Amino acid sequence: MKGMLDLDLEQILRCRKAADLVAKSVLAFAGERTTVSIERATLRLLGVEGADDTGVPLVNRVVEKAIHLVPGGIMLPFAKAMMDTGSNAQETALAISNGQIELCEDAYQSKTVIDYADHLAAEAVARIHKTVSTRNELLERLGEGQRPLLYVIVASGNIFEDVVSAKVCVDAGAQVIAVIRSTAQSLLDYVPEGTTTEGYGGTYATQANFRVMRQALDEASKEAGRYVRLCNYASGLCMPEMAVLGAVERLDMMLNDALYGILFRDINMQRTLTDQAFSRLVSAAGGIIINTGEDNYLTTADAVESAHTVLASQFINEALALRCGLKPWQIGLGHAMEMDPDTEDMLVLELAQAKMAREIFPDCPLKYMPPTKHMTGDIFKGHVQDALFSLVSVMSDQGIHLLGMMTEAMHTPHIHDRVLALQATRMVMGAARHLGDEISFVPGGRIQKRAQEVLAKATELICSVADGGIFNALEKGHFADVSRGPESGRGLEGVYVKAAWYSNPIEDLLKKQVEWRGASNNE
Amino acid sequence: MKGMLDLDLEQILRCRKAADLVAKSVLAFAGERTTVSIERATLRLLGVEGADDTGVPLVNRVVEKAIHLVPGGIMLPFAKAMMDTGSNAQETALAISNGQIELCEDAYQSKTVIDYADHLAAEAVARIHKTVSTRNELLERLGEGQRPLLYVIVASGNIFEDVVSAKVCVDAGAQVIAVIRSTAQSLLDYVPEGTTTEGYGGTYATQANFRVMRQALDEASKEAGRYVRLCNYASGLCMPEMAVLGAVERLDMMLNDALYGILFRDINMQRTLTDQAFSRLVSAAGGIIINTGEDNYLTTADAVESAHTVLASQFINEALALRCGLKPWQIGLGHAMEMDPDTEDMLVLELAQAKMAREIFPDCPLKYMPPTKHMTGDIFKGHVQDALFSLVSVMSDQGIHLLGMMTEAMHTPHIHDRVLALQATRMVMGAARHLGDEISFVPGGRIQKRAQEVLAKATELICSVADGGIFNALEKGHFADVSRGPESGRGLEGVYVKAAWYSNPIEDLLKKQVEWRGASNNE
Amino acid sequence: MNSKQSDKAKMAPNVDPHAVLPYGDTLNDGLVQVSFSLPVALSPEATEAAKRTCIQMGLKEPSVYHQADLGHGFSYYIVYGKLTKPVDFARIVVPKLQETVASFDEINDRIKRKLGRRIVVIGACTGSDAHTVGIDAIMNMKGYKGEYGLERYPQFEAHNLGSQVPNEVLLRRAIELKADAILVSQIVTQKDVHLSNLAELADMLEAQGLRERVVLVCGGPRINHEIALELGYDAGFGAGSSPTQVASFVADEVIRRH
Amino acid sequence: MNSKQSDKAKMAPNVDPHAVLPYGDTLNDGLVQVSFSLPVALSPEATEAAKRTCIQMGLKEPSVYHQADLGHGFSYYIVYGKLTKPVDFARIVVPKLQETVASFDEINDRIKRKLGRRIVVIGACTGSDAHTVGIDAIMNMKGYKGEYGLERYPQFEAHNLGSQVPNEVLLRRAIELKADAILVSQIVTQKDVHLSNLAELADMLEAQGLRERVVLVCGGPRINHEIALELGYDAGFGAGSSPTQVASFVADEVIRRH
Ligand code: B12
Ligand code: B12
Ligand SMILES: Cc1ncc(COP(=O)(O)O)c(C=O)c1O
Ligand SMILES: Cc1ncc(COP(=O)(O)O)c(C=O)c1O
Repeated sequence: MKGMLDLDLEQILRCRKAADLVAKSVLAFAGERTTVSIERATLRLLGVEGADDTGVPLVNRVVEKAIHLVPGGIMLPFAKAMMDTGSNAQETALAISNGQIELCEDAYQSKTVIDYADHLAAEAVARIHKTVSTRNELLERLGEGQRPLLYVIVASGNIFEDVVSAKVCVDAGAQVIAVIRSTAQSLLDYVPEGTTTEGYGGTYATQANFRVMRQALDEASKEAGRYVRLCNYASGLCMPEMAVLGAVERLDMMLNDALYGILFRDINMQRTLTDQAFSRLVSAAGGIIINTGEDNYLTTADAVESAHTVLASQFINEALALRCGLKPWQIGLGHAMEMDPDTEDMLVLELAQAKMAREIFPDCPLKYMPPTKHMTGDIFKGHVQDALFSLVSVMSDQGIHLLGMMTEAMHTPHIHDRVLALQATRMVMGAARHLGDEISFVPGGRIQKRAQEVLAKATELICSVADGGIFNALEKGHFADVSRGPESGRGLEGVYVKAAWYSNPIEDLLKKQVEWRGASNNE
Repeated sequence: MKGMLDLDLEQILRCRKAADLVAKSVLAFAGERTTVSIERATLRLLGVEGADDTGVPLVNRVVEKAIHLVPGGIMLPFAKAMMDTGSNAQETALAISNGQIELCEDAYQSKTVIDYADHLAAEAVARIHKTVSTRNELLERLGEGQRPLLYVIVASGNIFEDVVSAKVCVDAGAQVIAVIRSTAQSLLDYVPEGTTTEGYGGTYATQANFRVMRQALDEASKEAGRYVRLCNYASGLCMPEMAVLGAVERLDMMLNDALYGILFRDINMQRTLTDQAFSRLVSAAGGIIINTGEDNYLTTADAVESAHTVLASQFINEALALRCGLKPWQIGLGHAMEMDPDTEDMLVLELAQAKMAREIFPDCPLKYMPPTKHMTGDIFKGHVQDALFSLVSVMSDQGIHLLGMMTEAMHTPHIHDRVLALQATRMVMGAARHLGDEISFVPGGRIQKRAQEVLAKATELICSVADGGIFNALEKGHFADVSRGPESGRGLEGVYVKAAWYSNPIEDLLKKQVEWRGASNNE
Repeated sequence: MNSKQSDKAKMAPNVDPHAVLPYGDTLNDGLVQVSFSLPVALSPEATEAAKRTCIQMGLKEPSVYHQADLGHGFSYYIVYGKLTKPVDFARIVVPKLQETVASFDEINDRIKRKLGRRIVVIGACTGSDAHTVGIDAIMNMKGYKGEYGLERYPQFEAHNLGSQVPNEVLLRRAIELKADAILVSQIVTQKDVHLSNLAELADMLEAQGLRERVVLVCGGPRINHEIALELGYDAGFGAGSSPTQVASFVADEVIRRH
Repeated sequence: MNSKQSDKAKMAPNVDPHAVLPYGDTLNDGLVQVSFSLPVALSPEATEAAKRTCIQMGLKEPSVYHQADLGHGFSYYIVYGKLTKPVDFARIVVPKLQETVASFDEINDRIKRKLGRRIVVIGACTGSDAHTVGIDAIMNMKGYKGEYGLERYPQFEAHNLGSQVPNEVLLRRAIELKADAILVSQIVTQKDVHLSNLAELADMLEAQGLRERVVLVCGGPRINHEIALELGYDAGFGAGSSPTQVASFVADEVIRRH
């Protein structure tokens, strides 16, 4: 179908093919590796929780103690230990952590261990499935309201204050609550434990905090008569573990994008691309919508000049997601309205781009991000910038709408900042509900031309990435005007090339259940 | 040319014909009458200024003393007195006011008096022409910036504070400064004198205040490098005098609409329709843009249901203006965005209507009024309502844009309220500068249908007004949901049926100079 | 003005009712947003003056997040700061209309039963005020937000004099009509013109010896019950008031006095 | 943040420099806009509490123009009131960077002439802060708002370590490179984390005995020169700072110390 923008369908096809090549080689690379976090995530899937008395999570203790076993995968040795001691995963992990037992290599060849591990894998996967069916029931029963889903963040640092804020937001119409993480958490190579009441620029993501907020939102959902989604981050050095915690604690949405970590957190690309493959597999099974981070590129690069880098990256993220088994409805590709609002015809250009993303990825929800970079201390101006954003969003039929805050340039939002934002957004979206249906774009005009131009430049870029490979593209600074080398950044020490006998039955089972198309390098 | 809205051109023609019938009969009615204010205005055109020691304006004193001469017109007797005493208009008025001389009836037949009066008339008209050419020179030299003209009000009650505010506004981009009048002024049957520093909800309109502000804006124009227009009100019981003061003090724009006075100030319709004919004649000669008040209807009537009453009234005001000699570029027809912002598709409906007005009156500047009725104490919400208004305005190519204030529901604006409004408006208009050019409306869609429906209802209404006459329509409450009888309201006592010998040489001369089509009842 | 009113008792978790402070994102953080202009041009000293202005207001650590020169010797500021002086919420007592708002039918019924005749009500927007939408909302047939106005009540004889009615005229008509209640609307409030207008009417009524007999009610966006009492009125109705609220009060009060 | 700065002297007509008050539409009306939430549900008492909160701030006649229940025991208010306590503007003195901002060419020229060698500058966004846009604006080739960054200056040897740099690493590299100046960026300010980060670096430098030798500069949207001095820095640059401002200061200061 020819869309409103008269885009070149052949070009789009070319982009998809190139992106798929990129994704294939990334997944081939990842398939040959595992990471400490993937192994810890596997333990978490088996049910290991909590920390020792020094605050170090048990899963970290276990993996540290058995670091030599990482290339072969932790699961079989761990399963063997469980069998041997007749204890459950938690007890086993404790025992290992205490030094009471040690994991050993001889598990890999044992048929009984493998069978037992398969059984544990089935249980783990069943646990994920249970959250999926709970969510589906709730969604069925309650619905979740009109699109775009209104998404707001809470971030006081204190999970209990966050709960209060979240409930206030739900009353005001929020459909997704995201708990932003504390500034440094993505660089931690462990997941903190317990509920937390202190954070900087966000609240720590912990399993306990997930539970607290999930329960609060379930209550709020009931009161509001609509299912409210919970969002957090499967990113940073613990990306795979976060994905697991999300899946088991019934989070509904997770920001998940290795490219973001590479470019904006200086996380090593080998590490996080490997982690991401596992994470997306888990999220695919968990029915989680992932959100990617292309929107962020426009905070460091110019939004007018670099619009095509966002599109190119979306193609790549789409391909990576599809190959990991995510369905299009689970792929919330990030984009953003980040042009200087004083740019003449800013709204014309943004509308073109937003509509373009919509036409190119018709089955993805798309996560549309509000102005951030050009927000200032002038809250009145900012509130209008956000209103224009809401307008473009509803006119271009976005799926997930992250609410802009007039106080963006100052602080993580105050309680009424969110309410005012929700009220304004709902007003604008209501007022313009069918505006998008009532207009068409002048053929060959500024809007069509802008979209066509961005697509053309994206095609060029993505073909060059397909040629040179993603590592090369990242080194060249093609995205976000940031350059990163394959050996640079944090976490490389946690990457291991898999041994020939590497085994991870949970991963294998998950791959069977979703349409995984990543492992094979000779497709 | 078929517009974007696919309006029925035949219907528009029918409206124009009906409106012209209405206008013709109004002007025939007015042509048979004069009012105390018309006579006072005539004296002002002769150069009479100032007040006596009790504060009563000289022109009022003169007309009171010679009230028996009003049916014949004050000018010939006054001219005779000038001739007899050999003094100028001001001295003559003083002498009359002091009781030193009395005006008498024998002037009407005197050829010398008539000749002298014609000479005085020529001088008076020349005075008006001089302001016109000064304005034209300034406009030529400085320009006045992009359309829509950004129009803001000042209204502190104190003309000197208003000057400060006005200059701040000009810095922030204002192109028109309107000084709002104190609450009760329109009900005064005289024009206060001198500069004023106290007012309620506005600043008194006085000749001295006009001068102070005109001078301030001339300075500001020079600094800004663009001509800044000054606006005030030719309305209320002194409508004709205000029009004269506007013309001689080089105001550029005046709110002028008898219907407004009738409906919202309870001014008698016979009085103000008669006054209006004279006022528009003066404004036509003075190169003044008049603004009409249909926008106000939507503050008392529902904006969705009564949109057609605005359109019907615009047709009538257009016809009345054209017949009084105003050129289309001088006719700022009022309309407004007054729907409840929480109405679904409010923006769709408003865009339809704004565009409709634009297509139907392509050569009139149109005065577009911001949300007022549904503004609340929530300044953040209000700021967004105003932003949507700016968007519709620029998308639909309006001519005069009255800035909405976030504090509309509270107070006449504070100094920064206007600056914030100007900044937001300029941002929105810049961002959407060519948006209107880039879209077309879906044939048969909500936008086209809304415009067509409003036009159809307006056609019906205006045809019924043409049948029954305007007095009847006003009595029936067709406009603004307000009903007024022909004998009710203030100021009827100041209306006089003209005697057969009525004479007003200035009026006659002005009529010759503009394309006046009002007097003749047998056209 | 959102008038969804919850009961006084309800508070956020862990609040000390004797020491309530503004809330930003953490209990007792005291965060407040402030904006204003200063009549001085923007300069580092002006920014400092803006901060000190906030310190005068008892705000700790004022952050000037936005500042702009407005030209001609003015500058504008948006500041956030932390208020440290709490309010003793538990001790606040507010005079309230005691009415229980009855429905259209209940009110008519009550008047019929307890008074046995129609209540004569006269209303106007007084002085030079021409804002009739408010008084119309309360009195006109079509009413407001889905509720009928007093004219539609069979048990009210309602006279709406409209706008710009001098106090003298209102009083004269009230006497002529033997009004049980006078409803006054005042919308324009600049320089507190509404207060003097309202006070004048109350005085005139008193002077006529009618104050006891006539229920005197005022309304408008800047009116509240407390102000009304201070001005010598029996009740005051603010923004968002509804016809039934007014009808309930007037009916009960007229009945009470008979 | 509009940084059009006029000179201190400029004032609106008739202002008393010893008693400056906020300006709404009339000199000395003292009008201020305030908004905040209270951790109590909306009720007449809560509205009264909002008023009293404003009275605590020294605002006369606070008008609550908007109030909304936020649910869960919170309510929100928009209030206008009149401040009566003026600020003595004439007596305000603000510490300022004494630099006269020179141009790209002037600065290079000055360094060449007066120092005779390149100035080594090292910059980073420290701690867990990953916001590089600010430091990049000052240091990177492409610069900011049309001005080149330090890397483009032939007379600067600029090293930008990027984001999330621990203070230890920054200090170590500064010693290795014999840096003349250290530029630190801090953007995340929640719970005042920037202040402790910056203070720590100053202390470490002092402990190393390098404080005299190295010009220490910080920047970020919540930094200003005054805060920087308090923290033991030589200069602080706030929102909207430009590369030439920084280059000017650093060049002059390094030259001065040699
Ligand atoms: C509509 C309107 C007009 C219309 C009025 C039409 C009409 N026939 O009423 C027109 C266009 C004519 C107009 C003109 C002017 N207006 Co006007 N207008 C408004 C506006 C936009 C809405 C008012 C309204 O209708 N509200 C809706 C009604 C339902 O609410 P309400 O009045 O509060 O009434 C409710 C309650 O208060 C209560 N209530 C009210 N009265 C009573 C009485 C009783 C007995 C009871 C029980 C209850 C009650 O119940 C009602 C229902 O809940 C306001 C701005 C705003 N958004 O508030 C400005 C506003 C009121 N106007 C204002 C001004 C200054 C003027 C002018 C003086 C401007 C000028 N200089 O020309 C003129 C002159 C009017 C005059 N002589 O009084 C200012 C007043 C500033 C101030 N605080 O003093 C305002 C606030 C706008 C502004 N920011 O400048 N206006
Ligand atoms: C861009 C951005 C990001 C980007 C950063 C990309 C990058 N590589 O820099 C991304 C998307 C990665 C990001 C992430 C986060 N961000 Co951020 N981000 C912003 C944003 C939108 C703009 C900042 C910016 O680039 N400004 C433009 C530059 C040019 O201005 P500047 O930094 O002030 O720099 C100027 C001056 O200050 C000065 N200057 C600055 N540094 C220096 C140094 C020296 C030596 C000198 C002389 C001068 C100088 O000169 C510069 C030029 O004039 C702001 C909101 C806003 N609009 O301000 C939020 C904001 C800073 N981020 C915030 C937060 C909380 C985060 C996160 C922690 C959120 C989370 N939990 O995930 C993360 C984590 C980041 C981390 N670990 O630090 C908060 C901080 C709240 C607070 N006050 O503490 C803000 C204010 C948003 C908000 N309201 O919540 N962010
Ligand atoms: C895709 C993506 N991942 C992660 C993050 C940040 O989270 P963290 O640094 O806590 O991983 C962001 C922030 O906006 C993001 O967009
Ligand atoms: C057309 C028109 N005339 C007059 C006025 C009000 O002015 P006054 O009552 O001072 O005549 C308005 C107010 O908005 C108006 O729209």
